[in-house]
Amino acid sequence: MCAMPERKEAVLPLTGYDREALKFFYETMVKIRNFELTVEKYFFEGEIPGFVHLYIGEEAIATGVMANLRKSDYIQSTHRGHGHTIAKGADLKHMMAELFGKSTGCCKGKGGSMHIADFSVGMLGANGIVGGGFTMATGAALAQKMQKTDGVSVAFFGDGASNRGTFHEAANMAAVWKLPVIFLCENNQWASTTPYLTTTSVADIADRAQGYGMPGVIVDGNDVFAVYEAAKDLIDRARRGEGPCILECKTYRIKGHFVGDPEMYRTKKEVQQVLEETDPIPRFEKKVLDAGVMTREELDSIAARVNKELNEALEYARTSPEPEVSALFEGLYV
Amino acid sequence: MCAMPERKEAVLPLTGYDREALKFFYETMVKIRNFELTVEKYFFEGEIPGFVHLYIGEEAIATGVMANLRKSDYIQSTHRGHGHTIAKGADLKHMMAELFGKSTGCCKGKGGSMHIADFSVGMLGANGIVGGGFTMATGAALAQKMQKTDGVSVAFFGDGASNRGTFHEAANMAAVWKLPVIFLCENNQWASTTPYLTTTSVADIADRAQGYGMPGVIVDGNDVFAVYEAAKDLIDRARRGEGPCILECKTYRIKGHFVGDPEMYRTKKEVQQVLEETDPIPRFEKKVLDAGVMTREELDSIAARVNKELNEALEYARTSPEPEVSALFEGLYV
Amino acid sequence: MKTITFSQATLEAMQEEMRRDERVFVLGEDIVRQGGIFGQFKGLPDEFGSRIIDTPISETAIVGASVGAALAGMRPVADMHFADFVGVCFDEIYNQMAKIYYMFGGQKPVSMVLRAPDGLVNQAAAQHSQSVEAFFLHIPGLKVVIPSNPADAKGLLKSAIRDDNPVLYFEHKQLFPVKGEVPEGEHLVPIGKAKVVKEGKDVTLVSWSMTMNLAIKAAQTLEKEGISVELIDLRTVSPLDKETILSSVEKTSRLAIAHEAVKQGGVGAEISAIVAEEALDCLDAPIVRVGAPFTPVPFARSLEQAYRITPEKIAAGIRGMM
Amino acid sequence: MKTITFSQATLEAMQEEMRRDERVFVLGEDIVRQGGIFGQFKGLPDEFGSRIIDTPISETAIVGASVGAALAGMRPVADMHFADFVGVCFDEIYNQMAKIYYMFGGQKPVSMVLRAPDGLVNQAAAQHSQSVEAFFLHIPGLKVVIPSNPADAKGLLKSAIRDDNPVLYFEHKQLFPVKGEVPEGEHLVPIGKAKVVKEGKDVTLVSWSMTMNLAIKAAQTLEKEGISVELIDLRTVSPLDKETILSSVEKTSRLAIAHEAVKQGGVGAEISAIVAEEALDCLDAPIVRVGAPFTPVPFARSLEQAYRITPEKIAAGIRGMM
Ligand SMILES: Cc1ncc(C[n+]2csc(CCOP(=O)(O)OP(=O)(O)O)c2C)c(N)n1
Ligand SMILES: Cc1ncc(C[n+]2csc(CCOP(=O)(O)OP(=O)(O)O)c2C)c(N)n1
Ligand SMILES: [Mg+2]
Ligand SMILES: [Mg+2]
Repeated sequence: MCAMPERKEAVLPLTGYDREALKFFYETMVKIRNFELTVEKYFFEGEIPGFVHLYIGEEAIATGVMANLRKSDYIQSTHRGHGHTIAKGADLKHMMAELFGKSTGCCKGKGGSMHIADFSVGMLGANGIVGGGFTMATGAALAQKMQKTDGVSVAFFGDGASNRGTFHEAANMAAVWKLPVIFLCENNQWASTTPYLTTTSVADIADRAQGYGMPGVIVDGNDVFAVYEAAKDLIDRARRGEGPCILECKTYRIKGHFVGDPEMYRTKKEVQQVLEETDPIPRFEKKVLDAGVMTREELDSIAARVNKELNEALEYARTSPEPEVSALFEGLYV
Repeated sequence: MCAMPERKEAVLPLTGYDREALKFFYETMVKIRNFELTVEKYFFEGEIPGFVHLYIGEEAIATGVMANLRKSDYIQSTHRGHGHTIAKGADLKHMMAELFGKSTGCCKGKGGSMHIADFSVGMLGANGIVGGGFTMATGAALAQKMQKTDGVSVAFFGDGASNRGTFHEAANMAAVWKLPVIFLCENNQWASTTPYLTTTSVADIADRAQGYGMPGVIVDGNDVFAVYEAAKDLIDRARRGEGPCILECKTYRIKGHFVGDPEMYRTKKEVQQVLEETDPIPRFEKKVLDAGVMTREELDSIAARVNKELNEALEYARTSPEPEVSALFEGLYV
Repeated sequence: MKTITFSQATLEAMQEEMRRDERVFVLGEDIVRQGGIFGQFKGLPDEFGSRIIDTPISETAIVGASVGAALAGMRPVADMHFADFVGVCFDEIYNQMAKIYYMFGGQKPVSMVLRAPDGLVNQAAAQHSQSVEAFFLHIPGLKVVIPSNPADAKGLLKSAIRDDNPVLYFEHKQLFPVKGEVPEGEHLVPIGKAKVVKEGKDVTLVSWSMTMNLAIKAAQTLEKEGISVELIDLRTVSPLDKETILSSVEKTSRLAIAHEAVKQGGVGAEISAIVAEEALDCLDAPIVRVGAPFTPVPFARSLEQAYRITPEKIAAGIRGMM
Repeated sequence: MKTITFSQATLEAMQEEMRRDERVFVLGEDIVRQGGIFGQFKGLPDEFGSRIIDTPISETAIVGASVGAALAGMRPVADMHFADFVGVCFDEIYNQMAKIYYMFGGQKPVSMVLRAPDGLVNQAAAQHSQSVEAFFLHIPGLKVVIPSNPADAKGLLKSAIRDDNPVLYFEHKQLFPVKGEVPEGEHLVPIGKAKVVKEGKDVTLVSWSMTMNLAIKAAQTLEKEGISVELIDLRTVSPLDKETILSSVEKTSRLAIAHEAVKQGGVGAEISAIVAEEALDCLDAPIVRVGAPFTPVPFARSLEQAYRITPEKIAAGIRGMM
């Protein structure tokens, strides 16, 4: 049984961060936020179909984790996968086109939001099956180990997904084989309409790590610095061959479960309050401005650049053609 | 999160046990042992077909647990289910006939060893699917709770089965709903040909209880007194509505995984040594004789009675007819 | 008769059966606060309190626990959220729920219903759009029902809950808001009986679930062209009512089958094979199956449209037989 | 040619492919110390060391991890112990392994093989005796192969390992000890092609796996009675080689199909339906399917014997067509 690291919050002084990291944090979080707001708008306008789950409010997690990953590392995402895909470095144009169901999408319009994937940046897929990613990430990590790389795989999962049997099988297997996989819990307090404590037998999902002899660490998931630092330790540990872990990021699902959710199970006030107190983007801005490590102008110019990229992606998606009917019959087998 | 009971061994003085309990312990253990030896013999003689897994060496567990159960309580068994079935009070005649594939068997010859069941004594079935019983026992316990009885359900499982996802889903569900289910681990060190530590990420499976906020207790599974006492506490607790638990009984699989197993993965010596040191039946005999709570004559007369019953069962099984072919098409639907 | 939605019809069935038999209870995800992902359980918690239970995201345990509860004397109705998730609990359905009664020599039936919303809706794509009834046709011990309209939705659900055997109840997601007439008072539809929805003399068209409604449209088009279609709503996939189909084919001499699921290995294959085995002499034309192409369900509108069965595709299939 | 057992043939296939391609590795339960539950992996650990991996009893993770490893560039061969356990990992097969290539727009195929010993053996009863290939016929994206003899066992396994698509490989437990001739040197059997094992003119008999051997016996009996049987070994269940079957039926005008699985919803239904759709005019007799009755596999000898397909049952089915 390994020693359990302490539960984490950020400790590094902001001045200890290099400027590229700070820029990556802000740019990525704003990119995700504005991407999602755009998606929401075009969903309501009837241009984006299907079931769409937004990552709004949880941007610090994908950002803080992915800042530690290489392109060659792998991630397995969830049904709420846009943020992970963006942070892993996918091209917004092909992402947006996918959500619009266009032939230029990263999955040629065959996948859509719940099945977005970009293997070119190591993003091995969103998943319509909650808890479907645990075992696949474990397998990718097995491959990394067998191939003698120091690559890692990250399995993102929700508090709700933590109750799927796949979690247990993957965690045990990864622990026995000391695989470089990070089980990355985004505990956003809700599984669809259900508060997670009503269906989950432990308050801290990271506690389940003990049952596999692996470290379980908890961080404030709305603090990108805290996420970054905790993920860094655990990812470095995995790269050194010391095995898997659970990193639980505490956050909150700001938007409805899916776009269009009537949200009859909670009050607007509850959400508003959480948003005001914990929104990771203003928190980041305040911190870096207070610490004097970035300026308002810098932040604004990053946001402006992001919005330009986003507008181009939107334009690309909207003007791209739908797939030809012939594509239906193509690509079933190699 | 509940308080974790200490790890247990027997503490009650033997003089604290009533005579009926002592007799039940000995009679049940001997009955299982001799039943299994008979089954082994007739398997090798070609009269018992199918896949057969013997409970030899693990008798103290079923016995110590079942001494705390009522007929109306439920158990879910495993592929190694004869011992559980006997200890729960099933009729040996119908059991033996089932193993011989006769129409007078408790499953009319349709089940066999891996699918033996006797609902009349609350034995809800052996299972050819390792780990298949966790969720069903949880459901039976849900029924007991909804029916407002103080009944309990026991899910027997092996060290190997502890790595099935069903364990996790059932444990979480039972914990969230505080169901009266005992997850009863028979850690016999082996999962078929595989030493359990090579595929299981914790040395003590009871440690996994922490991930569900339930007690996890470990006992010497070859000491019927220790099993009885630990099970008593936990079963009483469940009856009081205080929820599920894991009880891990450490034991050893004396025989091959199935009858006919060439056992190329371990030495005869290793087995012999364990047997000499830990066989639950001689251990029981020595203890009660040393303590003067039973006499040699008593023990012998119990064994004689058991053997008589067993011979009758054997005779019954051997002389019973095979099912009529027409039975094939009967009993698919009510 | 009153006109209500399919969703309301299932709700009435639940209410009536839960009032009738207090062993009936409901478990599934997002039932209590949302009334089920499609609102099909709305209001039940108010009347039935703790008999309506929200579960963890643990489909394996949902089905396994339902089996266990049934063995212990309850009559669970489990909700599968989306039928696509049956893979997650397939062993529990296939090796436990379906086999326990037979394999244990008839000691106790597994009296439970597994409800599973299936089919295409809103471009939900590969993992939320599937029709999976064919898997269960091949599993002895299960009953499988699949209504196409509100009246049958109510009558079959009530029969399913009362049936002592395990029943899979597939409800098409597109049907939930569809309105139709439902008889007042006690209304039961027998499991195992197909229904001749409309008599005809030139061709027998067998369908079920949402596709039945497309088949009705196809038949209307064909009537105008002078082709008289006998329409059969299968209603129960297993046990399959071959008598009704065979006697229709004896009359019409032609058979077409339309279903939303992938054609290869679909229920249409079994129906076709039964007729090719037992009534080949009656046939004046090849047996036509209209089913989905052999691909996962694609996301893009253009592709999903090309993928899905339509009245036109059904009509075209039948025209080709005449 | 040399004569080896089916089990040895699969072993040779594994050795040759593992030497050829170091991305190939094996994972499953009880492989390292026992060489697989039927000894079919015996000796591999000596040569390939850490490329032969014992897993926990976690079929879901075995398949899921295989998919993930394939996506990360390996070529796993996973062992399912008993085919009956596919229910445990059905979602991983059905919603992940089968769909990933298509659903993600062709970014990366899932290059893996899932080996699953199936069928009746030693009165193993309801949960260890099943033939489950029909489920996978209905799942687009999978290839499904099912050899009936040592030569095909080797050739199909080698082809499966080299195939970039996910392949299910069903191997009948009764076949493992069966001996047969296997060509020396590189021997590949193409996936997707059925084989005319013996030409005949009165009736086409399609079968596969263990049952193929019973079909051969049935054909010998029938020949003596003057009925000339064309025997087709399906070899691949999906994609199904309908051309070979259709052209045989065009010649013989009669079709029978024999398989060990439950008849209702079995692969026989699809074959029958294809012929009833595309070659009805050729048929001079009803299409006969010989498959297991609609019950779980019973344990008792008398019942299992009544349950199982035999050469006599196949012959009787064909006599009834003439
Ligand atoms: C196996 C499975 N069960 C149920 C669902 C339906 N479903 C989709 S998302 C969701 C809630 C997931 O909650 P969580 O894991 O906490 O992720 P979050 O949505 O909060 O990000 C549910 C129940 C599903 N898609 N797959
Ligand atoms: C789902 C499933 N996987 C694998 C098997 C094959 N199998 C039967 S028993 C067994 C070992 C079980 O080990 P354990 O749970 O420790 O029980 P024990 O046999 O030691 O009593 C295995 C792998 C099975 N029957 N079911
Ligand atoms: Mg959540
Ligand atoms: Mg064991």
